[in-house]
Amino acid sequence: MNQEISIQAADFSLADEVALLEQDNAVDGAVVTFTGRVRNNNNGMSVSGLTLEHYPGMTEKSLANIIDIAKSRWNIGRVKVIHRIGELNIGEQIVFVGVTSKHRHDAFAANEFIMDFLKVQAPFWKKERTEQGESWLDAKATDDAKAQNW
Amino acid sequence: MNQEISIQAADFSLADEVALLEQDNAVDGAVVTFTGRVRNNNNGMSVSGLTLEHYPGMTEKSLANIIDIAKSRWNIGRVKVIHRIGELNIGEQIVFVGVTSKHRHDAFAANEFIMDFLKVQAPFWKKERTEQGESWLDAKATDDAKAQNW
Amino acid sequence: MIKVVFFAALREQLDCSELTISSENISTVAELKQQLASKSEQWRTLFDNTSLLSAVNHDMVDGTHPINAGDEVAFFPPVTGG
Amino acid sequence: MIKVVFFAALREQLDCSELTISSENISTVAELKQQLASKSEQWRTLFDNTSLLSAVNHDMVDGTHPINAGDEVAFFPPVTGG
Repeated sequence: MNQEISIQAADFSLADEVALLEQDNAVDGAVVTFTGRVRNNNNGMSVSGLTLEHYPGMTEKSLANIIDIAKSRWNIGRVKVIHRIGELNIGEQIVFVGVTSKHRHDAFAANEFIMDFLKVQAPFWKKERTEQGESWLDAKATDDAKAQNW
Repeated sequence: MNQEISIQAADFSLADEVALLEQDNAVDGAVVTFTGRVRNNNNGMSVSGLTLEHYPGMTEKSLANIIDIAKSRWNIGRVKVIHRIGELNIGEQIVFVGVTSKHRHDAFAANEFIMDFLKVQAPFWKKERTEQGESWLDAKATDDAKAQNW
Repeated sequence: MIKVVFFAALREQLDCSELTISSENISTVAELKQQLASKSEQWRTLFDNTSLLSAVNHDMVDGTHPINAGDEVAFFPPVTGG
Repeated sequence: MIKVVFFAALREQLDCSELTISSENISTVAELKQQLASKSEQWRTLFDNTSLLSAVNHDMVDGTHPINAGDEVAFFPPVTGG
């Protein structure tokens, strides 16, 4: 089992995840975390929650591949990626990326790289619950552009 | 008192700080944190701890100025910067920067910007305790170069 | 046989999450897509969507990618996680 | 009068964290530095260090910056926090 990737319905604890990244790890002085949460609006529509679908098996393979590329490009220590699936409400955590490194720029760059590629390559799909009912989110062209910048 | 900046001898809780950044804040979907800790080595020398000196008054002013510039350059929500002073041991947290934003790139960029300028403008000085006794850390030319890249 | 899976909006619009199809006469993803499109007018419309993505055995691929018996092929809209 | 403060390695090498000096004949940071350097050979060596940074009233400034009576001027080595 890949300890670096977890796809789960349950919530996660930022503190616990960072504690694991830092445990017995006195060489890495820098820890960068990204946490993504359900916002209360999207394109001006009021959102009450999300349902997250994914493609089991491909999700893990795709994230492992993104992490491998990040490790080859930057000098990073430990990595953890968590993505939640199922029903989520406003304010709930959706995704966590944590990266440690000796020098801070590596952790910043690798973390943002992982998020940018997760956004365009990892098979997750969001369905929003709004006042107008449920609807699948459209992918954003800006996300493709960001990934292509690396 | 500026709620965004805290210079303190006491340790801090990453979870508590992130909870404050997210509290009653359903508009920002992204939270990026940086945590810097005391590493066990520097230039190959084994380090047992640090003493952090600062310039009270100027420290706060300098950090407030850096945060203002970050807010003018990126569309960010909340910011928190914590820097510890006094005696610190291996593995202890030294510095925390937390930034929230609607779109993740703003939080990533602003967070790294704040760290890069804190490194070259905020009046903190580290004295290391090594096997060879105590010695003041030298500033790194790479830190100047990083700040100039923005 | 080829296992074909569908996700998200596509799965709902097809009202189908998975099917199996003979691997005869299918050597690429594009050929599989053609064959699925021929099932009905609705399927044709949905598979004519150029933004549709495809994966073979959990790797994202394009239409020229070869398909062999026993492969798992997936079709889905652009991803929106994170 | 001008309040002058020193930090970190410079403070230790001077064995002084703070002094006050008359603002007469001092109109810039560079002039203040000159006057401090004239106190002894050791002070001269330390203030000749071009990497030394200076701040007036908590803002980082260069040698051309004006100084007025009542200002707080600081000298210190390049910072190493974070």
